[in-house]
Amino acid sequence: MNLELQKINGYSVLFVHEERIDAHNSGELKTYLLHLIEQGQIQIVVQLEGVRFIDSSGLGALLSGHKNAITKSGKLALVNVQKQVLSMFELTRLNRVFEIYANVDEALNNDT
Amino acid sequence: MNLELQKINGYSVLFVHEERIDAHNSGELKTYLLHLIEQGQIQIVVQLEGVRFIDSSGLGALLSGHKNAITKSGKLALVNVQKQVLSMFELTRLNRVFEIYANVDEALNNDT
Amino acid sequence: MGAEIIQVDVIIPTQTKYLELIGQLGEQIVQKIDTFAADKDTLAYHLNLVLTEATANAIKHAHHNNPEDTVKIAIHIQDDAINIKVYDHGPGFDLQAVLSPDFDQPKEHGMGLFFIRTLMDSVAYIRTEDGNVLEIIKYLRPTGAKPTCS
Amino acid sequence: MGAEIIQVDVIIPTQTKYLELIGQLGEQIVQKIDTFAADKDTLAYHLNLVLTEATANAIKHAHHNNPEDTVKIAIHIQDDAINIKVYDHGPGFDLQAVLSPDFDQPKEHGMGLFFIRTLMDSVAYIRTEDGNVLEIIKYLRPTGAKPTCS
Ligand SMILES: Nc1ncnc2c1ncn2[C@@H]1O[C@H](COP(=O)(O)OP(=O)(O)O)[C@@H](O)[C@H]1O
Ligand SMILES: Nc1ncnc2c1ncn2[C@@H]1O[C@H](COP(=O)(O)OP(=O)(O)O)[C@@H](O)[C@H]1O
Repeated sequence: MNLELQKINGYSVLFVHEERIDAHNSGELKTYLLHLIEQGQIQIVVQLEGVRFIDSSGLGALLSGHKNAITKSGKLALVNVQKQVLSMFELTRLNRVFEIYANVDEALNNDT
Repeated sequence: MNLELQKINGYSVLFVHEERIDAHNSGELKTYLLHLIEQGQIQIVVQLEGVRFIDSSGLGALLSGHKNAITKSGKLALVNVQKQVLSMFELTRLNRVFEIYANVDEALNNDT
Repeated sequence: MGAEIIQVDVIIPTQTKYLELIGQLGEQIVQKIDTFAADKDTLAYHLNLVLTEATANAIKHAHHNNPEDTVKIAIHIQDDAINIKVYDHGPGFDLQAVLSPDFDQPKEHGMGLFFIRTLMDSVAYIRTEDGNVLEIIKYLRPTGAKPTCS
Repeated sequence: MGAEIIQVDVIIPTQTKYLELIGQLGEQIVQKIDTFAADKDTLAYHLNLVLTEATANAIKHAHHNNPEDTVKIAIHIQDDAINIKVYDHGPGFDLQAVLSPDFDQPKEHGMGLFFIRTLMDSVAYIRTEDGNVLEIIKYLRPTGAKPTCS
């Protein structure tokens, strides 16, 4: 899986350079997020600009990261979520669970 | 079929905005080229930058245009031919029939 | 449109790397057919998702990722309906007993069949001695105008 | 690799708009399988082309574009070979009588079977009472190492 991590203003910004997140690569995404959080990187932004397809296991991997970050008083926000991918979050009401921003800048500025 | 015609320095430059030329749309390309030539537009450059697939009927459509242009003392050159598409011209030796240039500028400058 | 008959039958090894192939196939079929769907891109996405979820279930739950096994998927378009069948040779399960996710307590798993039920028009799981089949139907008609029985 | 079995059987109306679907399918299958091919993108392109040419011939020459007819295409991968079968119910033709194009006098037509023969390892056209089939084989082995008979 093609993942790129950048540290920006204390945030761990994870760029997912895959067109598709499904049961074939979601396990890798989940494990990667768990490792980040174990290392204490608990302010996470996942950039999904290139992702045009996500299945239930992909949503599950992101939810797992979100839950684990929260347990350690951190958080996991999503940015640049494409239209069709966003509609999967809406169908499952997960758009009420994740903080979703237009892009990385907005996510970093909207921190409370 | 998504075709765009531009007149540049007396040349008719035809941009083929299709990823694929096959038996489904090659007839349209052939007819379009024939009309151009009937109208006296016999200095033709076909820009294939966006085309990543061509089949034998697509080669046939371009060959038909080339032959008709030559009959009227004109010509039909090809530019921005992608690697895999170019290999189809090479297999059929049609690269010896068409003038093939890197881009529109080169085609216009290399006119003899 | 009534004459538009497309049948695709695919057998793949039970490996998740093939999910993309199956999903894309569904997506591309929708892009080619004439449908009344207001938004073809959305229907294409939904079919990609539904095929991915159903095939992933056959791989994960019925065959436990055993790479020697195979899964069969049939996509048939006829009479203004898309008919999908995903076959498995596992122990089977009770589709009726699978509930919708609890949206107030989101979980990592259990969203696959919810997507399939929500996005398609009919879902059934039939167990036979020869194996099981998840049968999914999506009508290609304007919203609200489901076909009358013929 | 020996265990990698993929079977795709497709039936489409004899309409050229479906050529892209068939070609892309071949391309995507190649992208997913493990092959020894040095250049997977090229093999994928070749399979796209060969499927497009063979299916176009069945549509144009055997069914004369009659949109009510259907064409069946089978793509099977097994034992390190890609096996393609394109069925038609037309009058058939004599494959051996089809010569290579005359490269010094290029013509608009007659390059399809040349591509199929040049890019694949074996091509046969079999006529039966039930219909005809163009059978194409491509070995997934390092160049020069064709399989011994088993
Ligand atoms: N083909 C199948 N064979 C056996 N059990 C299945 C099959 N498909 C689904 N199930 C069962 O239904 C449950 C719900 O499936 P689903 O909603 O797709 O979510 P998930 O796969 O994430 O658990 C699965 O956990 C599994 O127990
Ligand atoms: N399935 C088929 N049924 C009948 N004739 C065929 C079939 N496929 C090929 N042919 C014959 O073989 C000839 C050569 O085919 P091909 O090399 O693909 O070039 P083209 O289709 O451009 O003529 C065709 O013109 C046609 O006469």
